[in-house]
Amino acid sequence: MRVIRLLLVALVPLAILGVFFVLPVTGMVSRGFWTDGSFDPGGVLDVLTRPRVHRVLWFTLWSAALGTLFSLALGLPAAHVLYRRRIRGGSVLRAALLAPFVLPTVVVGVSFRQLLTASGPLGFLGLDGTPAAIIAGLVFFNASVVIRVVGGAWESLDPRPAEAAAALGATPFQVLRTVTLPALRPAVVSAASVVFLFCATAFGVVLTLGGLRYSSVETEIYLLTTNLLDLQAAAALSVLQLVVVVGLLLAAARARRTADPSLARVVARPRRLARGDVPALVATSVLALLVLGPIAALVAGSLRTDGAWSLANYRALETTGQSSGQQHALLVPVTDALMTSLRTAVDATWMSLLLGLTVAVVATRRSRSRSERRVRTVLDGLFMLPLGVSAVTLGFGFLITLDRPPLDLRDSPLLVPIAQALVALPLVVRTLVPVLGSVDDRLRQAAATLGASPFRAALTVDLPVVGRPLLASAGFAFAVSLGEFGATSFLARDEHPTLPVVIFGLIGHPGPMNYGMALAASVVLAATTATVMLAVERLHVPVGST
Amino acid sequence: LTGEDDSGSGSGTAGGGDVVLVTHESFVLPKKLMKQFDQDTGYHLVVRASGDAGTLTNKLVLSQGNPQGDVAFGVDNTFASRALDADVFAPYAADLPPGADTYVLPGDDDHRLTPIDNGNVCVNIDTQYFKGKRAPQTLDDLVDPAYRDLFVLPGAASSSTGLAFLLATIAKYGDGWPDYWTKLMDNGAKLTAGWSDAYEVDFTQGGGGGDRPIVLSYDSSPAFTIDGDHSTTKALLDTCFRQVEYAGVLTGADNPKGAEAVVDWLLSPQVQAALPESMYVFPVDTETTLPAEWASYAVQPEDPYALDPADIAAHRDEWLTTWSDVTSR
Amino acid sequence: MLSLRDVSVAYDGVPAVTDVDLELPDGQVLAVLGPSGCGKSTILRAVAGLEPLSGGSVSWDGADLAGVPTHRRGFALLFQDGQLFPQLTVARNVGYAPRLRRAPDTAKRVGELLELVGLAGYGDRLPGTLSGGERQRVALARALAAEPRLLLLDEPLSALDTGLRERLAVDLRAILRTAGTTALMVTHDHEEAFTVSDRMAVMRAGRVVQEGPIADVWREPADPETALFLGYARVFRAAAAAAVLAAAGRPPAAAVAVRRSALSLDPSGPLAATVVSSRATPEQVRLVVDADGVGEADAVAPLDSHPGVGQRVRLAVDPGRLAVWESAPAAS
Amino acid sequence: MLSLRDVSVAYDGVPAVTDVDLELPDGQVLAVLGPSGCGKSTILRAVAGLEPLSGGSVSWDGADLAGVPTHRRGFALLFQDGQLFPQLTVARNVGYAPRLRRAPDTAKRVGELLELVGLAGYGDRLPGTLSGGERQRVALARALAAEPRLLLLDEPLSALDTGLRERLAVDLRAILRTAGTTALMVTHDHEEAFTVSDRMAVMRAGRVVQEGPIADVWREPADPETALFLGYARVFRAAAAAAVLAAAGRPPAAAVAVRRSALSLDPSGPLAATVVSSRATPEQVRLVVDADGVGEADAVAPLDSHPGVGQRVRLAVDPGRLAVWESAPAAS
Ligand SMILES: Nc1ncnc2c1ncn2[C@@H]1O[C@H](COP(=O)(O)OP(=O)(O)OP(=O)(O)O)[C@@H](O)[C@H]1O
Ligand SMILES: Nc1ncnc2c1ncn2[C@@H]1O[C@H](COP(=O)(O)OP(=O)(O)OP(=O)(O)O)[C@@H](O)[C@H]1O
Ligand SMILES: Cc1ncc(C[n+]2csc(CCO)c2C)c(N)n1
Ligand SMILES: [Mg+2]
Ligand SMILES: [Mg+2]
Repeated sequence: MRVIRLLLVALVPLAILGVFFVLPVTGMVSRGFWTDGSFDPGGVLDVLTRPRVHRVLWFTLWSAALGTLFSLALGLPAAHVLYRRRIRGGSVLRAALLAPFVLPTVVVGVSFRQLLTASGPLGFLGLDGTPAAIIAGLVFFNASVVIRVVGGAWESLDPRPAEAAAALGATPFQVLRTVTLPALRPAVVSAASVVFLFCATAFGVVLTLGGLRYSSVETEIYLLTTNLLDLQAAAALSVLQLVVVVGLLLAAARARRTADPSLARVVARPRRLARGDVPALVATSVLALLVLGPIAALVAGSLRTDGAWSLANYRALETTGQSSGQQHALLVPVTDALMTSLRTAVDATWMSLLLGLTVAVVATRRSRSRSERRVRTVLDGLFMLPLGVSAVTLGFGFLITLDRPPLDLRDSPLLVPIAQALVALPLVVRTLVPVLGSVDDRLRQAAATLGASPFRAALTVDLPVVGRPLLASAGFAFAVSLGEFGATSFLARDEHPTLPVVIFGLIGHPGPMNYGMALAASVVLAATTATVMLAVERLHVPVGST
Repeated sequence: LTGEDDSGSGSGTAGGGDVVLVTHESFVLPKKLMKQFDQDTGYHLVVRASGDAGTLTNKLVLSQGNPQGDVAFGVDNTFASRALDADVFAPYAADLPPGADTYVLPGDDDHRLTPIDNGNVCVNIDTQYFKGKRAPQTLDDLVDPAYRDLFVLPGAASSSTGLAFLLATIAKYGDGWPDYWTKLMDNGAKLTAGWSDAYEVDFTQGGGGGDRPIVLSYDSSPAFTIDGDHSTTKALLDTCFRQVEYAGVLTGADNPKGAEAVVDWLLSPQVQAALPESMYVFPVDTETTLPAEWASYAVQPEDPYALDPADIAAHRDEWLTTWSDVTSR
Repeated sequence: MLSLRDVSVAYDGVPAVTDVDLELPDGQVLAVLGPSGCGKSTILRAVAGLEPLSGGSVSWDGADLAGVPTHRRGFALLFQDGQLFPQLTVARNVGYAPRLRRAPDTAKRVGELLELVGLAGYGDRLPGTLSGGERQRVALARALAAEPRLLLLDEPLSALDTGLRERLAVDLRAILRTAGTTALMVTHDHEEAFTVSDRMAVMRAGRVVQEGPIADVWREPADPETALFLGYARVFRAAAAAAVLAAAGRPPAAAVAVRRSALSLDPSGPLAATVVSSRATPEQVRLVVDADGVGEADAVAPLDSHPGVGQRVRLAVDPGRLAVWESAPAAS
Repeated sequence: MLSLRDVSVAYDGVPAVTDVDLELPDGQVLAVLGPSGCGKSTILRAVAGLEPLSGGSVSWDGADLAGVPTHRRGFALLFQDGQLFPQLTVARNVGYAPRLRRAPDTAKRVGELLELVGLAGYGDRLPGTLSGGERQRVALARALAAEPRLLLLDEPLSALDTGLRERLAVDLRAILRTAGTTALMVTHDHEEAFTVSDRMAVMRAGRVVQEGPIADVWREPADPETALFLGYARVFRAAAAAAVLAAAGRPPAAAVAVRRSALSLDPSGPLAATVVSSRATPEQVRLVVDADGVGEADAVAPLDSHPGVGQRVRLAVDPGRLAVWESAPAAS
């Protein structure tokens, strides 16, 4: 009974996931299983025995694992410093650290390489084309995920259990290990699993920074699908990808499970820095360098035209170039593309928040039975899947499955925001679930005994704790949508490309100012994101009003 | 199936309604010209652009019979056979402008694809760097130890530019191409993921001030590196592979008449003239006046390398696999 | 009227409350007592609809509450650990229920209740900044503000000092009386039970072992264990019982439970004993004695007497501080 | 030896503890009592190093602890609300401190402590599945397992029923004695303070108003308010004080505090009074009387007497249950 009611609540998200994810992906994968009209799973299995596939899979796994590990190693101390300590400019830094998230990977790849190439400022490190460069790129993008997801849960963590541990003789490190990290485990695992998926499906970073010597499952699928139209092999790799992802999600669900997730939440009140924070500060500085270095290179590049400093690249963003006699061709001015991006991002954001909140609430309510708990866990994991599937598979899947009534959606203007919302959804869910899951159910019960309906109880109890994480995930969704390229570039659109698509177009072609404009547009994209994030930070959730 | 689907929507025959052009994301033409098309024909041109040429072709193949639009532009000679084999395009014999018949797709006997523009992928060099030195000229020169560690190029698997160069070497060396690549790699050629990487990071005349004076780029590229009255780069015309982009009416189009009008429009003098500055390609119409920089600095090769599209379609997979093996050793 | 019939509650299959029957007429207050972990809080949670019953039924005025969710029951529960809403101020915590039902004059009522629990002026504080006892008082005020038809109080005064506890117990009694509120109160303080409630239920290991008007339960505990729980110091049987009863001038019986203060130092008392140990408390000196014909027993002496260990003393037995079982009670 | 000198603690500038001086010799147990919100927990937190001092110093064996972080102090604090680690089992909670210092035989020690607090077999349970009293006992076991040089206990037994509380108080006393542990214990239970501690400090509004050996404090409260807090029922001054003292056979004085049980029904008593109200409790009948020359006062009567309201009675005054101030104490 309860299980059925549960599924009913999750109906809308499930339907959307079904239509916009399950259907296209199965459509695409099944094409690979049917060759010339007959079912041929053998061919798919054959692909999986190729040594190249093994090499690629192995590289994907270890590079993603290392990328995740380093993102955690730098992101966790930074989350501590940025969310638990009062530091000047903290909110600006928090916003700035999210900026990389939206930068187009090609642009970042090029910036990184300009630093790392033999004649570049960091050329002496000899990192160009090495796995170390790839990992650095992965961390550049994803440390902010760790900071946000974990920071949101850390911010309002009750300090008393830590005090209790200290009062029993635990050193700060022991407190961290035995009390704080276990309390944060759901959030840490959440962040880690999302980051792992981002890293494992990284495309531009691997190709650009790896100097073509490395390919990941994602790059293979891209090549097989868009270049060779070898659907069988692509299906094989897609299935492999799905299997790995499902395995990961199961492991993550297990690792997230704590004996008792309930934590007291307090009104956030950051403390001043103390001597014990030095290691965390060091890690934060390293991260800041890793993130701000390439960004600085990028900004510098955007300010140079013809070997001199100028704002010409930025001025050019307003034009299509046709009239001025300048040879850079754009269908629309970059400023228009920015507006398109912002509009799409607003739509994608509210969609993913609505869906994500529903999923997170459904996934975290206390289960009365084991089967109910299992259903909730599966629901929770299901919405992570879009991250683990190649955008190419999804994109072609849209094309071949959503092509006839009643689902003739190929040309729908909603397709782009919905696809982006699906990509953002896991981040929203993963940001909210650890916090919602740690709300002590007895507080809701207290509200109920005072006459509050479940909805009202949620307003009283859940909303205040989830308020800031909700803002954080809104920021995430917004950023994902602003920066999303893979699926967006794939979907048919009219004359309104988003900014990343325009940037990609600019950087892919020769032209006197194209490269500089691409850099300038990227800076605009990142700055817009950081500004929106900062505004969101300032939006103090009204606590204590319900 | 002829594609003359007169049971389709009435808008097609009436010379009104939407006509949908499916194309890749590099498609750009001045807004003015598109408005002009609408005015002249009574159709409303809707552009749906996404992905690159490969993606475009595969999308057309996968949605064969139920296409996303009426007309497609952007399938090139490296992918054309796949599209033709899958019966994506319907016959339409447009009036070709002067010079365009050179670019007609070999084997396209019932006029399914119409050539619109062309360009060549050529090795470019930094003329500043080679001032007073002997510059390379041919593919053979690139494996000369004199040019050790000087060449950077995008890979064939991840970049269409890189693929074109691979095809050039195959056209030149035939079955011996893997040997050539072995030598090329041994001579310190550097592979990058994409064109922008090679050009903007590693090339000495690119944005980043790299350290390699030989790069794989286009015949039109020298027009973008003008310093005063001369270009600082030069395309090596003996190393080129020609890419031709086609347009065609889609099988199963709702508005085949409108689609034909679009093909005609793409061949019109105005559009042909706009191609260089909009999409960095040469028009197929040899009577088009080129922009001044193009006329002076972007020299097209007389006799670029070419391969039979059917050959490419049949062997692309095998060639790329071999290429990956050779280059990753 | 609240009725529990055969109510059982289990946690993960382990029974915490078994076959509890209780009736609580309107306007009465029932104190639930029992050792730690015996199931008191569980009963309150079950009545509030927070724990599913594994058997039996809870009903109000004859209507089974099985399908009625907590927030529709109109019962307010004061949790043992308060469960204040951490992000709401004290005033908003207390005013929570009145505001939900849009009661008029919430602010005034909140002020009165805070005054009552001695926290006037604390309205704008956050729960996190309160002392333990202050938090408990806010929780009490919040439950009272709900003006429920049934008030469920789980150790409402346990964190308070004696003076405040006594005052609040009296005030609580007055409030419940005035409003005619029915209430179920868990407490471990016998005094408090006496002050606030009309009836009393004693629980042990998930079962109610005795229920009735409070004074009756006290005077006549159902069995020796209940007697011990209620503060009787020891239970004597057979010959020892007879000796104690004889000293109290009562006929012999199977068993007798004695309060600590039942035996007191009295030079003219009928019972002779040897002092085994003595310890001073605020009110009196507590002795352990070896009474002739009885064995080891407790006794009290006035604060100014200092009977030494080993000294022979005489004791009087107060018949009002004994509980007598005519037939042998089951040893459990 | 623990010394507090002029210790002050403020929360956001509002003083919670002001100028507290305390000395606690090694091996002794000091009970801290005071009304709710007077600063008891704050002192414990300050000693543990969890709250910064706004003034004064805490030192151990003469060494100022100012720069010493909590975990280096070697003190264990039992929080008022337990603060068990929710994700650790009972056994791991109790074994937390021993495991930190890699003590041998942790499992055995944990077993013993759980046995002590009556929770043998609960080792694998999670704190979330325990009753309130069970949680508190686990917290006590956890603090004891730390074997600190100073044990800080904040209301360690408040959630327990009387029987268990008494037993645990005695056990606690024994443990502290045996290990020679110095301890500071906050409690609101006077009995418990008596059982466990050697000395007692009474706080009011952030200050220690009296400190000394426990019986002394009880017998001679520093001022009337302290007396009232310590359970004296009323304070009489001037003529009323003289009347009471006369009935007790003592010389007149400025003020006298009387326990409730100081006046008891006694047909041959020296004081005449009219019964104003009477109420039965488990142990005795409590009266409020209007005593001639004294005014309203409390008295007790045996359970079997039933003096009616308005009845004239005679009362005896027990001089051992009075506290006398020769000079007029400051009215505060
Ligand atoms: N974090 C805090 N912020 C502000 N004020 C506080 C804070 N903690 C306690 N107080 C205030 O300080 C005073 C002393 O609190 P403390 O907890 O020491 O009292 P206590 O004597 O332990 O009381 P109780 O017996 O009720 O636990 C109280 O008035 C309380 O409201
Ligand atoms: N959530 C739970 N899961 C499993 N067992 C539980 C749970 N809550 C309580 N119990 C067990 O059920 C029994 C009764 O618990 P309950 O809280 O009702 O006791 P209580 O009488 O209120 O005790 P206390 O006076 O200590 O608060 C205890 O043995 C306890 O360990
Ligand atoms: C390695 C790596 N590359 C890019 C991004 C940026 N990014 C932001 S949202 C999103 C999901 C789909 O677009 C991605 C990939 C990242 N986080 N990690
Ligand atoms: Mg309880
Ligand atoms: Mg306290």
